[in-house]
Amino acid sequence: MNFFPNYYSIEDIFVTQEKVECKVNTKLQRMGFLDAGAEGDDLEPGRSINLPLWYIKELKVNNAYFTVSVPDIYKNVHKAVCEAETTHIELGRLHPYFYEFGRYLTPYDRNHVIGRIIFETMRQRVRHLLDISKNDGQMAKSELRLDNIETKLHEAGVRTNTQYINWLQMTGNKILISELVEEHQKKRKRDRSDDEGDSLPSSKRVTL
Amino acid sequence: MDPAIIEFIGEKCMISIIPNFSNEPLHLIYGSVGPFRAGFPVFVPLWMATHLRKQQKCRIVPPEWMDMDILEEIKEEEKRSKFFTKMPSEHYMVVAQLVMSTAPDDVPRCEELRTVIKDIFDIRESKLRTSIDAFIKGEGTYAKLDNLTLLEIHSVRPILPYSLDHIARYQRTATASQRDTSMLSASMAGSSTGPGSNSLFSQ
Amino acid sequence: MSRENKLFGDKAFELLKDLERSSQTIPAFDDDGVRQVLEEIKAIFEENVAQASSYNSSGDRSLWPLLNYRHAALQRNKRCLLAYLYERSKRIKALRWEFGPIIPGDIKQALCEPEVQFFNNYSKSLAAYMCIAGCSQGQGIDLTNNLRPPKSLYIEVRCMEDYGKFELDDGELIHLKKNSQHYLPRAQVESLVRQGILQHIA
Amino acid sequence: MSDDEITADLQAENDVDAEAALVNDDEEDDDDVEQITAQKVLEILETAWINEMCAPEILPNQTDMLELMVSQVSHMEEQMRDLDKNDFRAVVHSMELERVRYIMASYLRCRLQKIETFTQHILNQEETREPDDKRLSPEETKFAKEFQGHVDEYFHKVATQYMPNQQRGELDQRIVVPNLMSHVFLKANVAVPAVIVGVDDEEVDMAPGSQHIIPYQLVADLLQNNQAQLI
Repeated sequence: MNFFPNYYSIEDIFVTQEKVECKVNTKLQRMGFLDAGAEGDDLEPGRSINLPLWYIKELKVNNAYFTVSVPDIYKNVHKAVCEAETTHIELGRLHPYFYEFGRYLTPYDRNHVIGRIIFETMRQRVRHLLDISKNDGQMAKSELRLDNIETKLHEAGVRTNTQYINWLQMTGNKILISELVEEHQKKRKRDRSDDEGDSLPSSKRVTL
Repeated sequence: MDPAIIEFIGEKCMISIIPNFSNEPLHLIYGSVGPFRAGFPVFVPLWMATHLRKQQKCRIVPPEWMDMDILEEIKEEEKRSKFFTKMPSEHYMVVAQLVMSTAPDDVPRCEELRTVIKDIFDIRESKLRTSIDAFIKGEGTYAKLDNLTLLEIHSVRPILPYSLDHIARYQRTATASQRDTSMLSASMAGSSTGPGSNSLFSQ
Repeated sequence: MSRENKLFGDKAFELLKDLERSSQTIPAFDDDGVRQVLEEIKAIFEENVAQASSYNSSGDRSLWPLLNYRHAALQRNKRCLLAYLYERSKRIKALRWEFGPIIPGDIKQALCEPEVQFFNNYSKSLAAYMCIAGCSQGQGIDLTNNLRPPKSLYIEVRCMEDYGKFELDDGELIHLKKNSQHYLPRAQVESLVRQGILQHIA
Repeated sequence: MSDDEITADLQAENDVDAEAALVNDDEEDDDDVEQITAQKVLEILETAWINEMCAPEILPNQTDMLELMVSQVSHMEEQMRDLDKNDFRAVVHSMELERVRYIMASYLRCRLQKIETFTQHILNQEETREPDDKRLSPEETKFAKEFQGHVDEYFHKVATQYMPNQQRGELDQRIVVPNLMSHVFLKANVAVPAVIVGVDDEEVDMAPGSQHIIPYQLVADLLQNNQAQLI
């Protein structure tokens, strides 16, 4: 649960699947397949292409082949960060992995602002996260304005709050059916009613 | 950790009961309790008190602090103070919750008490969130949390420790890339609060 | 820019995405997907070996960036595939804790043969560990029980299905009939509640 | 057996405990025999349990304490056997035993979870440790090795045997390690002077009973010598 990506982290694999815009610096033989608009086998200098982060992160920052163009989303929140007005930003809409994506791009940012921006943004929004975790489930996802990391933190916070409320009402102490068993029972029930549904004429299925 | 575990830990607290039976002392692993003499108060662990009460083998004597005047005063003090005041019991919420739900008849003004205790918890919890905000904006990664009870600390778990982990992670990234040039650190909001705001958590 | 460009690793990523998206206990092992990823790994590797040897003999560095890219793609494929297996191994372990040593047939069908083997091995090691855990005298502690802090010795339960006879530690025989209610020792019926045969009502 | 006798037996048992009859069993020399009460054993286990739940890494095992407690529990069960199960004393003793069993089960589960998550890392570390400093119990070590074997076998059969050119470095890259810098809540048991609390070597004196949130690694050694505990 604690975020500390390792080799098998699905979260980190998702982040590194994201594409980054890069400028081709030099003719790259037989790499034309990376450019959908390429005419020949080779990748031509001056072209702009999208490359996955899992490749970019293996390259040296000053490699001779590609120049990484840092996306504008980070520059665009710069002002809000300086004014400490970040809680209203829909981070998730800017980028689903605003923080982690930014973290990977930090070394490529010649202005050295991205690292500072993600750091400051997180700092400014913890209060918001704590607050919205208190009113569980009442807000639509978009209203929460969260990126992926924040969503996970928020879900954990909501869980804490729900457990606390259940505890106050003394309803949290029962032994429960195991989650997997319950899911399995439901699925079996669903499968059974699906089978029955299939045997009915389609006109009757509407009412089911 | 979850409230049930915090309750379990809090159930070790000793509380006074008045049994309606007599018995020799019991030698529990955790220590001896008793002897029990009908009509005379005796201290037992909270888990035992609630059990005996459910079996109607005793009355529970609410701890001294479960009293409207005392709690009203605590509540006012908590509102006045910038810091967290020391609670009469490390597990005040657990004790109150268990005693009042198992033995409401043993507690005078039970409903009023319930409200004021909930108020105290809410005041402290919201103070905690405000302090966290100030502390995090003050660049802290370490803070003192004196006088907070386990259940109160739990209310910000796991968001607080996890957020701090993330912040530290991004701070490392930022510092690594920013060692030479800095375009905006001086103008960055929050950094001017400077260190030292972590003392907000206690005197 | 078109989405057609072939960047490698897409199939491997899809494996993982499908698994992550599934809320099911464990989705069927994607035999075909795994085979495709392994083939891609093999193809990349062989091409790289061929080109690397021509680079070695001619000293022509012009294919170096391509080799590099493909090497990264190969590593990416491995990572996605192993993460897929790792995540599945976690879910298989959860089956042991939640269903016990015998898993329902339809769930077992979702596992491939090495996974069934993994489940059995894990189950065996866990059982052996629990037998001796905490003491060398052979009275173990059942770690799949005592999951929640105990509140009372007895609990009120309702029976959810016709289970039949159930013998308590003291030899008393209980008849568990659908919708019947009982007051039973918590420690002895915890696993029946977890299995959904009994419901804890108070 | 009459109720009186059982009470007496339990009492006797505990009186002996109070005079410290539970003995640390890995010491041969009589002079080194460490004496400890059942109550103390339970306290140690309880602290170890909470520390284990809150710490990111696996902590030193408490096999000795567990063994003492398991035999204490079965001893008490034995003595209660003939007591009417609705007897007031039987009920209270059983309730306490259930609490003790829960602590032990939860504690061992928590360790097992860490062992399964960080298997290779933990095994590697154990190898560098002297016999007296091993963190895993022999049973845990056996389980860890078997578990690593099962995972490796599964991976091998399905995938890695078909993967060309596996390199040593790749295997190392796959080792899952805990984040020792993750933040934890800590309570000081005694006065601890000059604890480094930040990367910039800032120091703080911890007063007894004071509570803190701090990166685990900075206070890990305070747990080992019981100067502080996690909460």
